[in-house]
Amino acid sequence: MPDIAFLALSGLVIVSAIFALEARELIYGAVGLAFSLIGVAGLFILLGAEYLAMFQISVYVGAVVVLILFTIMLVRRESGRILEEEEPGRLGRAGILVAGLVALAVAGAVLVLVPASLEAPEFYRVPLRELGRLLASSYAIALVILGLLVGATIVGGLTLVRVEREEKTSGATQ
Amino acid sequence: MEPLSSYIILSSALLGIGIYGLVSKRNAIRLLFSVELIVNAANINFVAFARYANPPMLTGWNIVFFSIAAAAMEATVGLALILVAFRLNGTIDVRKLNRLRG
Amino acid sequence: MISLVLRIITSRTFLEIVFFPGFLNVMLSAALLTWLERKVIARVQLRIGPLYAGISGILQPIADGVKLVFKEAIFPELADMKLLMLCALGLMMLAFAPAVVIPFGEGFVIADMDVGLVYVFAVMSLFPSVILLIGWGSNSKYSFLGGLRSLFQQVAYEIPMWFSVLGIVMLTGTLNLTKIVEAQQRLWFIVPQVLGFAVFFTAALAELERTPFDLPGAETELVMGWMTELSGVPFMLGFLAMYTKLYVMSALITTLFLGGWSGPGLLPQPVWFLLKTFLVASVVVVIRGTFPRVRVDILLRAGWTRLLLLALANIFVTVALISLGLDWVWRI
Amino acid sequence: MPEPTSRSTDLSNTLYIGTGKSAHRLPTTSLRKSRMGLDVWSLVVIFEAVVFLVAFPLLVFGWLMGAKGKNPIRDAPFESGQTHLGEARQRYMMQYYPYLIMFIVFDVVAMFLFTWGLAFSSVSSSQNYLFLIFIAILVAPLGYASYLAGKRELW
Repeated sequence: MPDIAFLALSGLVIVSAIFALEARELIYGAVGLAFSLIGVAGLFILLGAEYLAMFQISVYVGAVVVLILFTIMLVRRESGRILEEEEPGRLGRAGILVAGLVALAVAGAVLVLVPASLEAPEFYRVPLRELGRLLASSYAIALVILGLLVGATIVGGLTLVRVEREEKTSGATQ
Repeated sequence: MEPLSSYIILSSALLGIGIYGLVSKRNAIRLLFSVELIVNAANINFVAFARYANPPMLTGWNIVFFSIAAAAMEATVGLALILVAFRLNGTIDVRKLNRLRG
Repeated sequence: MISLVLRIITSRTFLEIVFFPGFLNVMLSAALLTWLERKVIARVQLRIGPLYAGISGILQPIADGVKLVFKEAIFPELADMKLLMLCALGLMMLAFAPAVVIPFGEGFVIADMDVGLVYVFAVMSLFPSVILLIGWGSNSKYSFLGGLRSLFQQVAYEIPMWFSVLGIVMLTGTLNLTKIVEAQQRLWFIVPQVLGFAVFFTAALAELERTPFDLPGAETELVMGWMTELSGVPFMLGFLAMYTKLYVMSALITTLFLGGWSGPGLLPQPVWFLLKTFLVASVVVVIRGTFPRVRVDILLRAGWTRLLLLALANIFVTVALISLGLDWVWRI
Repeated sequence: MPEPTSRSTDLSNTLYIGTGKSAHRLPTTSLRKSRMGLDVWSLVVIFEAVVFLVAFPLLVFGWLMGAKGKNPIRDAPFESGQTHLGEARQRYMMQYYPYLIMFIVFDVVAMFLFTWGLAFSSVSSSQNYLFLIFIAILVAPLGYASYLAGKRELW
């Protein structure tokens, strides 16, 4: 049973990741990305990290993908065609080559370095309370830094998107 | 229960796809997709290794917490940057965004 | 082989999934809610409402469904037909998904999961993107504007909603909805969490695109909002999805704040639960009959400032409650 | 009032037999057998499959039954009876972009706060104050954003 689930989820992740990069319309690409991220959340569930999977879905699929979709809808020419000037061919082949080499190298290195048989318990769910307790005690500094990051993101993002009155373009408002 | 190696192979494949996108795509939003895929490949590895330790380590999960949070912030600012670049230049093709002045 | 199929079909799990807490229950309740809404609104406006199909028109939803199935699905030119169909299907599946974790009675729950509450919110957070895609794919101004409004509205009210239930999570120390109901055996959460309840209910109205927050589907401005260009079966799925969402949201309010299945032992637990749920749903419907609509910028600003601040205040109230040592009431 | 469920780390769902107060719980091993060896997430998947198996044939059926054919007037986007003008997918509502940014940020914050809420009674009060300060810090950027979004013409 978990075998089927794992195979199906990994197939979903890989196929929709490729679709996200190769789909002609950028909107479809974003949908593909959403499915890929949902697949990753499914893998988290298989690994026993349910809360993390929910975190992944609500933050990535529920928030980041929405922002991506909205930005794609803003970043277009009036003609309705998505801005996309791909040139397949040399660059694509080079990309495949580089990516394959890197992936092989990483997989090989990790597989060689990791002991072949790890004794993992068959069933395991992350104890939720323990997660929160750790976050509040051992990771307190990380949490404070996260708070700073949050503040910086808000202020930075708002300042970036803000348009001064004189240089605002016709399409950008309303 | 899957062996750990299958998760590693999967995440390496995802990493490969992400790097392929980074190398060969020219649209800034697609580059952002690639970055997200790479981050997710790393997250899969974190969770898998945390799960396969005996006893399972919560550290891996906590790191993924912060990783997802940081990636979300990164995507937010990245998209805002793309929007500004589009507004100033009328394109989000990274080859054409080679002016350093606003 | 046949005996195996028979055993699966007659197993309790399968029956639960297909019939009572599962699919048919949710679908029929959503259909009943469409009838209830038309009837209640009609009474508010001194009309009679559906009358002819069945006793006082109770079979009207079924008649509507049959009609819509046989109608042609018209898609405007340049509209993305495949995307629209896929989104209608996805909307339906998303709307049904939270019903899995809601306990309709002691043991009447399909998946009693430990992260139930967060699961519901995670599923709910997927709605805006699907609706935005429908608005985009329709290639119609009304649809697109409706989709954008829906996106901003749901996004703005999701956060206060999450923050408003944090008090309950702090009091019970669990995200499991069954355990949250069990914690309310002595006192319902609407009493200590009245602020949270107010925020949650308001946010739920906005999430459901209900009056006074029905801007995405404002008939007088946007015809039908993002559903303008849907017709035939896709329209039926979208419409059913919205009413399913109403049902599920009412059930969630019942579970979280109104004690879930608990009630005097005169009636079975699921009956109590359904009674409370339909009561909440009819309050939502009556509100539609009485309130005017708000403006979009006021809506967004109110969501992000007033409601969020109220939700944060609720958290501090809960902290005070626990510091005073009053949380023994809800310890399981 | 039922007794607290044992917080088992493995399969943490419990099965109730009967509906009344006298319900007794089975240990997790027999639970798995009676649920046909399925855990909660498989049940979610099966439920969604049931929804799909009802909705998808309906779509196909409706597509088969409905009339087909092209008609430029009927296929035009609905604009209250007028001839449709211009592009449908224009760039509206740029004004509210900051709210989206706020949403992502607060989404993350909310999920962190849920873990804190779960652990609230089991961590010391000084660590709880850390989180309360964390919340309080976030009010300032929130105010900044709502101030900016209120000034319509700047966006």
